[in-house]
Amino acid sequence: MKIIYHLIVLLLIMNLIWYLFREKQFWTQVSIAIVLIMFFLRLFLIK
Amino acid sequence: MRKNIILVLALCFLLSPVAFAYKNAGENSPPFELPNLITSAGQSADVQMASVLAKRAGLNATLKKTATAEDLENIKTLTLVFGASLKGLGAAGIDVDQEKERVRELVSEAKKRDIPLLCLHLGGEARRGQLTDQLITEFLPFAQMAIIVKSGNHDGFFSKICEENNISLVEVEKTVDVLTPLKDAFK
Amino acid sequence: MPEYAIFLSMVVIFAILAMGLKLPIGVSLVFSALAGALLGGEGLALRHLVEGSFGYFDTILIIVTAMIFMKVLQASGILDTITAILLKTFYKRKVTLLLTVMAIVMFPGMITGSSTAAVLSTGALIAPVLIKLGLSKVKTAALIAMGGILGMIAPPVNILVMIMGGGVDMPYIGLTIPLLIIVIPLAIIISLWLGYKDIQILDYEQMKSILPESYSQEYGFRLSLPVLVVILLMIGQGFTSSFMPDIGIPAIFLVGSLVGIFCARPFNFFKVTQDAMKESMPILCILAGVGMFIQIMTLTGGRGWIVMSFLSLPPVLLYLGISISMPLFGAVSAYGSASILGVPFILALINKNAIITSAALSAIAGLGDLMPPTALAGIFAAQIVGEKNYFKVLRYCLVPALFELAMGIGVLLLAPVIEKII
Amino acid sequence: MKEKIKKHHLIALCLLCLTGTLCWLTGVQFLSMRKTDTFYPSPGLSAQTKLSDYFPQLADSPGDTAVYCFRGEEEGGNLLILGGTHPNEPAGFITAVLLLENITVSRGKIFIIPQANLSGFTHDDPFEGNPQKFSLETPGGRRWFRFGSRLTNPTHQWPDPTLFTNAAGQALSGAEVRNLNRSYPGKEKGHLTEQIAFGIMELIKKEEIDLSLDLHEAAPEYPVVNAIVFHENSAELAAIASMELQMEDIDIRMEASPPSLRGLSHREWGDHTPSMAILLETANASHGRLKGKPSEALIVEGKDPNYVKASKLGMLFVPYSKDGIPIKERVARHLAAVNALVSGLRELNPDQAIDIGNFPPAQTVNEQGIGLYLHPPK
Repeated sequence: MKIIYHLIVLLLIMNLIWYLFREKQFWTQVSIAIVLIMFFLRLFLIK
Repeated sequence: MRKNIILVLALCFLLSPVAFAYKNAGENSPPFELPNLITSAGQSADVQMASVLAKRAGLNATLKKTATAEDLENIKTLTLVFGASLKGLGAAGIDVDQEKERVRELVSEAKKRDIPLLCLHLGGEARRGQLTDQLITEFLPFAQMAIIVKSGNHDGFFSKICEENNISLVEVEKTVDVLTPLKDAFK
Repeated sequence: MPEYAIFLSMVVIFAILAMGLKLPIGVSLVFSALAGALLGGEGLALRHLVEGSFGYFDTILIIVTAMIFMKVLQASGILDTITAILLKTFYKRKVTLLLTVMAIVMFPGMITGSSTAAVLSTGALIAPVLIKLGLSKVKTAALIAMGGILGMIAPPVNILVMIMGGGVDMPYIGLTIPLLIIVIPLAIIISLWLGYKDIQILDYEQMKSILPESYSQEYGFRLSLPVLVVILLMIGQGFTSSFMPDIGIPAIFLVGSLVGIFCARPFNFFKVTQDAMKESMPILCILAGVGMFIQIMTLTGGRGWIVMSFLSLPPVLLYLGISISMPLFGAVSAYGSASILGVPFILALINKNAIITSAALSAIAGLGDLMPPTALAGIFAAQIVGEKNYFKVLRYCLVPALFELAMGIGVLLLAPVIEKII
Repeated sequence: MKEKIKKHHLIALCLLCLTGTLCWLTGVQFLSMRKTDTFYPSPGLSAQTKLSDYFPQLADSPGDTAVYCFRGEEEGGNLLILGGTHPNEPAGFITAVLLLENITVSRGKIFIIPQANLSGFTHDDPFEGNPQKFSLETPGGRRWFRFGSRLTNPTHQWPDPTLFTNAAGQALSGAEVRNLNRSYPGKEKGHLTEQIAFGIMELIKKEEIDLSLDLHEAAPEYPVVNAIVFHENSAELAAIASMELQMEDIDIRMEASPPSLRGLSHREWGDHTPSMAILLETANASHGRLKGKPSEALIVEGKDPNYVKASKLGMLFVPYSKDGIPIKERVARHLAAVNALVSGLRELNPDQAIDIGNFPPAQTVNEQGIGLYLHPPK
């Protein structure tokens, strides 16, 4: 089950990064970056 | 009304030697005989303590938290340990009303069979409260003797009932101190 | 600096950033949390900030995946088809329609204990129906938001009660009837209150003219598969636990979304996930920000100050305290409110039946999902009807919310009577 | 070919780098909690094993915790002491450490698991703002201990179900799936936490434990605090012990384990094994919802003005003054209770007597501090 959630997080991270680069509004980009921190830490099973 | 007064007087008359007996425990024989059935009124864990105390006092006692009239077969003393605990009631799978009804039947059966009643309250002030007080008010008047932890009587609740019904009341500091008066109360 | 001063500064800084400088709410929360940490003498407290945001990580996963599912339903034409079917069935029966709609919205909430899951799944399904029948967008959204909240409270799964029960050692047993006593009247009153006046009864021709395109001819039964799969998996949770762990709500929504790819009008899955990201980003960042805010609030002693302030109200004001603080604290999510305030309040009301008390408190805490800035139920309901300003939705939720509050307090006060009846 | 990099791409790149840096900075701190605590078992230790010796599936998992075994020469009773079921309840954990670093056993057997939920020691609960560790002064220097979470680390057990129905059939909110003391009797093929519970049940069965103790702490506003929670099979023992404690002027509440609340140690150990089952609770302010600023001092000294206020309002179930309830007092309580239970076991059943040497005296710990009985750090 853990592997499935790993994949879900990976899928969402790819989406988030893609979105981060497409987005033109600065503060929205900041929002994405804030959310990304959590996804990275969970992807590497740190937190 | 007159009937009541006569009843109370009769009760006082009947009980006075008992009370007297304890006060002069050294000289007269103690009021209670073995075997002893210990049960709870309110299902708090205090009944367990009473059982341990009885065991340490070397008394032949049976512990049955939810004893009924049938358990009084061959029993010479009924010990009622006051203390209501919702958790305990829950654990026994009964509600307050069922518990009251059970004790009511038990006490009246004991009276029928002339089995004397000894009441204990071991939890002190922490083990008072509405439910426990209801049980005490209803059943303590039938007792011959009550042994209680002092802090439970901080408002004179026990003293008042015991005085009115001429019950001998023994107060101790801590639960463990119940041991001596308990031992002395039995033949 | 005393703890309340730090807390108040955090609130003021948040207000300046969000309202004065018009920063996104999530970002404002992050910065006010950071300021709180500095003012409290904790330095940058990066560890605490990130740790706090993780308090909502599971919720964030649910929201993103639910949003993807909703977008899949839209893109594949399933949403239109279901709207068409519902319209054909209900166009001339007002009361039945409203009650059925309420039940449909509540259903996912009932089995997941989450208002978000309800609003974003079946809420999205029925919104177009109500709008086509003449209910305004904002009222539709209000109805869905309230349905989501009632679903969250309704049995069989009420996570709020479980959280409170966990704090006082009360098993989750015997709650069905108390919860139904609370929820059923509310569901009837609220759906009729919001919809009865505005919903039009149509004749067949009128109905025909507003009917969206249905794909049921083309794809038939297959169309219903994504929704069916999600509902079945939600109901089936726990059944599998004897041989494999549960898959959890996020995976359920993703499975439903993947099934959707093969069941109806073709669409670009990556575009759908990007849309979902875009629409959910504000709330994701808000949740991360709220998590940071609470953690710093706790770290600097503000949380303890708030809890103590409400608990030290004189007994006469206790019920007022409950009515105000529990929904208000829900601004950080209804679950947080149940845990932080619900447990102490149950203990304060310990001489009453804990089952009835917790059921009533859960109804009050549930309202927290209408409280800005998170306002999960309000925000998502606004989003599915396409309303930009969710405060307009909240305005229509006010009276229903007061009904619910009154119900909760009423049940608390009447707990001894209700106990006798059940 | 040469295309100008767009501004928002540049910003995105910068933000991505910043995100990476923040992940690294906080990640280092989060990972610092994976460093294990060092204990110094007393010379009386007979063997140090692991929970996986009783349930091999746990081997190499983050739940495989150390079991310290003290075997006496003479046959006697078998005792299990569990600390760290909830790693944010340090008195239970420290009591277990104190025992394993001091005692010798001449009769009977004692098994000590100081960190029952080892995974819970590797992270902190969000929203609680707790420190990651706390320290106790010993004559030879300061010793640090981890202060973890009530629940298993989500990176070790992921995801939580919506609803957790434990092996005993109790429905609980999803996060409780990571609560060791809701997971008994455990499940061979369940989540990690259920497997740990299963492993502990296996130990109790295989080692024929007569008495199992689970050491906890609770918030002062929680009704079951300063309490001895007993399974009905150990009611008499609990009564004996509580009277003994009363003689030492330690007030302790007797609480029967409710049969309807399933999945807890004091219920399932007693129901599923012949062992007597008891759980002990002390009052820890850093655990409560009313707590003020969380800090290392709050954990160790237990002073909190919010609780003084709450006590005046009659909201607490223990006496609480401005002096607080320090960890040395809480540990002393646990020590006294363990001692009373062991002597009660002897009274009830002389065959199950356990003779313990060098038992840290509760009164001395309370008066002079825990450090006196802790091995100094190396």
